[in-house]
Amino acid sequence: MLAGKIRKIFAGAIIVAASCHVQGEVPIDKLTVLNLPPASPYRLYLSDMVISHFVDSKLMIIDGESLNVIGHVALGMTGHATLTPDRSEILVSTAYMTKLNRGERIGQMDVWDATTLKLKAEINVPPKHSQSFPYRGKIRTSADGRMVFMQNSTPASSVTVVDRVAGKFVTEIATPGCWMIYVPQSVSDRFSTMCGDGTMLTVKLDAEGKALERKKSAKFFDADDDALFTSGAQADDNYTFVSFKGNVQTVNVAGDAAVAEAPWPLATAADVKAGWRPGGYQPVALHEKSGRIFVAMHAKGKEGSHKNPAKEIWAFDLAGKKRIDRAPGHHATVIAASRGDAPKVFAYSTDKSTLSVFNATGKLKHLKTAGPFAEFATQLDVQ
Amino acid sequence: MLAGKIRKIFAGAIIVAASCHVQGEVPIDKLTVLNLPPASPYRLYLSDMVISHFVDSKLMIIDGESLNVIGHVALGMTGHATLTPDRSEILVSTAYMTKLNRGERIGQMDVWDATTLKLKAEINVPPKHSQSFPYRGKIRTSADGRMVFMQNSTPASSVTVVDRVAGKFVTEIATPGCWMIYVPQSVSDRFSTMCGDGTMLTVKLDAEGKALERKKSAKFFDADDDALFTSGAQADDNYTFVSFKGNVQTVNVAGDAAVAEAPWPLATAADVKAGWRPGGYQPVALHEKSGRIFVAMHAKGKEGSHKNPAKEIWAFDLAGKKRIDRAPGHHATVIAASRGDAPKVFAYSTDKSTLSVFNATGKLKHLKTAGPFAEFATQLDVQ
Amino acid sequence: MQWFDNFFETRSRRAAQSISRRSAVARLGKMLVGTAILLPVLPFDRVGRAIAAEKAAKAKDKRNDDTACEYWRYCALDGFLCTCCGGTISSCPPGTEVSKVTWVGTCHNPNDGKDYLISYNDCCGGVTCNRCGCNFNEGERPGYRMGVHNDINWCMANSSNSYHCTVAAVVGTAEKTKG
Amino acid sequence: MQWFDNFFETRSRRAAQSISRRSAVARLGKMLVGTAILLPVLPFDRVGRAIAAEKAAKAKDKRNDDTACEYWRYCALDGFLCTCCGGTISSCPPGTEVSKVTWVGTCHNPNDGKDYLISYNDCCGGVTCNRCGCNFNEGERPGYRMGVHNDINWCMANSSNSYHCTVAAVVGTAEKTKG
Repeated sequence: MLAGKIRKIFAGAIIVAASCHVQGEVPIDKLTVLNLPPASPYRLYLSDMVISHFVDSKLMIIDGESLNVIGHVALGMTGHATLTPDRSEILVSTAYMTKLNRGERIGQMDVWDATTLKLKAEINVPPKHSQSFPYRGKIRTSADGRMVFMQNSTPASSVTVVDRVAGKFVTEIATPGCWMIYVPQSVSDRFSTMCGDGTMLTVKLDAEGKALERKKSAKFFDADDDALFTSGAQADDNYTFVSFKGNVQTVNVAGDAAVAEAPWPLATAADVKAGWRPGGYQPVALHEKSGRIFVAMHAKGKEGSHKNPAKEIWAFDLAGKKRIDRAPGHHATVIAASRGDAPKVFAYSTDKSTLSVFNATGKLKHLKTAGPFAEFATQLDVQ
Repeated sequence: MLAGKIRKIFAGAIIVAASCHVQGEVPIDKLTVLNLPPASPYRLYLSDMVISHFVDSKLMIIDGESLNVIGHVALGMTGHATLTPDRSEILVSTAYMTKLNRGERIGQMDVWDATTLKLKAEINVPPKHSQSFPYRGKIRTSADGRMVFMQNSTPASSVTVVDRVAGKFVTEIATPGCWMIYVPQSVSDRFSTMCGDGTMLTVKLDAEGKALERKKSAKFFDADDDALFTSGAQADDNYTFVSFKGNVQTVNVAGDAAVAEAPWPLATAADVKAGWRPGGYQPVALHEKSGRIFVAMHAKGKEGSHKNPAKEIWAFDLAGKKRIDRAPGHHATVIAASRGDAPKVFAYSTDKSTLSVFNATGKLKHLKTAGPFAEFATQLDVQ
Repeated sequence: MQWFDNFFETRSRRAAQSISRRSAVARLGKMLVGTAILLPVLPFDRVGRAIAAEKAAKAKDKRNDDTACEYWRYCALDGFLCTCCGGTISSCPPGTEVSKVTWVGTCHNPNDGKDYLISYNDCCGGVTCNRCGCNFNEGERPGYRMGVHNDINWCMANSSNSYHCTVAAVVGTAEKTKG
Repeated sequence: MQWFDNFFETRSRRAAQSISRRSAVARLGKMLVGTAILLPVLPFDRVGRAIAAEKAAKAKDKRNDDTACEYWRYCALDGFLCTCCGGTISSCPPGTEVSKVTWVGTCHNPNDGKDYLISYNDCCGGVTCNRCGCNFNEGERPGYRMGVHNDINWCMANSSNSYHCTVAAVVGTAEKTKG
């Protein structure tokens, strides 16, 4: 558009602002729009609800090595985002009011190209998506990427199923008393959800995506005495959760009904006495290859402290059920880990709006902290 | 709705949360929605563009004595607000995108009841309103309140005319090279606008509100050498403006063409040497009864400093063209004064988000400073 | 709305006391009561203790100041106080509407020693007030216990989903059992 | 977009130099050029002066750092830097589009001593970036001089009016006259 001259249209007149020959050292620029570069394993996706203007929530895409912001995606009103299994698309469960905060509420799944960050598709769904903090599990795809599951709340809980391949809404499945979506990786025809009665509900779907069968697990936690955080860390068919009081609970969601392993404590008796507990919005991350989980821990915990920022990040050997490392917490409320070799752990602080990076190849080694990022972010995903 | 019990509908179940008899000292509350109390002369209307989320701009209504916030009005996307002459309505020039930041742009004038703060009417207009900082003069009514004038920018400048009585858009009047709306009080059939060639353009309207006649004033300022701030202080048919370099310019807008008085300097030669200049978004306020203007002044002024916050507020006798008072500036960028007896001067700081109040019955006497108010406010109107 | 977290520290609270699990109210999870702060007799000879006493007195006053997070009725509130936004303790600001769904807490009134059921109704419509944000998470649970979940917009069921601020209305007294 | 004001102080600038009033460019109002900061020879024996020199050196570096407000091309920019938002000095971040209307400044390049015309195009669409806000008002005038007005959204003419960030593209060299 611009090659030596600019056309400026205002006041009804066209003004040629500059049509000079270049005699300096700096060449004339061609204005372009970038695509995202090929993703590193450390690309980060930070979801910001923007509490004070939640009609205008957003996803920030950050390079996890330089901590440079490399792009944004508009999330609409309290939108929730997830990546497709192949990382080619960003799927957003959201709504728009035709007149900002009144008028008609349009429910939809927005499909964004993960390279151009252009809108690829808008799929109409019932306007019921959960207007809540972004958490992993508010929107997820099946392992094969075909079905998309979106958490609703009216406040009655239900799950919207979208067929991404067909590009259309399939069904709404009632999930009373249950919350958040957990998908296995070995099968694509089901999802599970965590229930207030201490169980998981697994919903098996038919070929079209409609509910075929519903099975509850045995009761494995007590929401009154020691509630589970709903944000879990996934490895294949297993989700590892932590509880308010500091127990670890791994649940397999591949079967017709979910199966929970026996819980084990994060903290020693002395730690418990000092009140060490997990806390935050995304309190646990997992590095599959090394079999470790990383947990945001605060001291002096008590009823109501479960969203307190981390004083330390503790690392555990998941198989050995043993703490193997502890590092400063950098006020983290959201923990994430990269995949594969040379893992990094990312610790975001909702209070401070800062992002801290740790080398996690061996012991956690703090590399850098930068910010501010986002106004009120509660979910961090890694490429 | 609530009288001893609460119905909570979620998860498909109705839960009666509380149906106990009250045995304590505190009676059961009835939930209600308030109206605004009768207005004092010190009621304030603060317009906040909210730069980082300007789709969601807002008007705050503040009691200028207690500095309590008493209500809000949603301004939509970079909306501009004005009060009707009888103060019964708040008129907003704004737009809505059907999908927040994409889709169709709907241009309209929202009419809000100034007591209930409920939306009374929405009048469709061309989607051209100026997406810019709130300033007095972006929307104004004729003296009789019938016609409403809204500043457009595409970026070509024009004025939309709405007939508030008929409740409909009337016409769009091209105002190339001119900006902001100034209305006389003695006649209702015209508005003036300030032009980049150093003149005012006056547009006379027919009975329907359509342009009948256009007349330019003589040139009275130089936008290159000493530009006028467009935010002026009004007394009847006169607007008093200040210039970037510190001159006062009063313009009468009642005639077929505007007539400017001779300018006079705010600053003495010594003041000029110290660089004292007016600054901010609404740099001048006027108290008609006492014939004083109040100006936000900063020192060490230079080209580009014209939005610097005030180091001092200076008071001048308008007839005598003489400084009569100076007070600390409280970082003000926006100055307003109440009407009638017992005047107060209000000084808002866009940088600090604070509001300072001065008793202005005699010499300016600082009463209080409170905040934060708003994210990025640039316009303050008084009841 | 109930979603402010970690913005404000929880202070001056004693251990949670729960409502009988058998009652319907128990479904709402563990409820908290406010704190009875014992004021020391002012020892005028010790500056340090006098300051401590002043602080305690100040804290006590806030329990009866409905624009302070420490106000007794706010023991389970998470949001913007309507008392800072043009409303009152039980009235929504002009131009908003009362939320159709809500969540309930149990707070101890230090003035009469009784526990009250408090309905935290959001006021909905227009812009978000964004003033006097308060946060308490005691008794809060994830969304599988929706009635005590606070990371969600409780204006979700209104015609306008905009959240403005939260009131704290007394809706009854609570039958208390030792937790 | 050109609307940040008073967030950042204007520093290290010399007096404005204007383009010939007779040229079309003069319609854009008075343009500014950046600053040539003269670095003192480092006096190693004086700590104070060494610190001053360090500061000057740091300031000089920023004139070639396109993520700093002091970067030479930003002498008349008011908005969020695209270089902090996933773009470059002349490229919009992914998913946005170049604004159809714009305003132009004249900046002095300290590296070759020449003045360049810089087009401050906004990148439009999506959310506002809200990072690296910079503000300079030299040469700015009210809306009756729209081409140099900075209190307005320059994405106003695009299909999406959302403002994301601003680039600073060289579009030519400026013929300079003494102001």
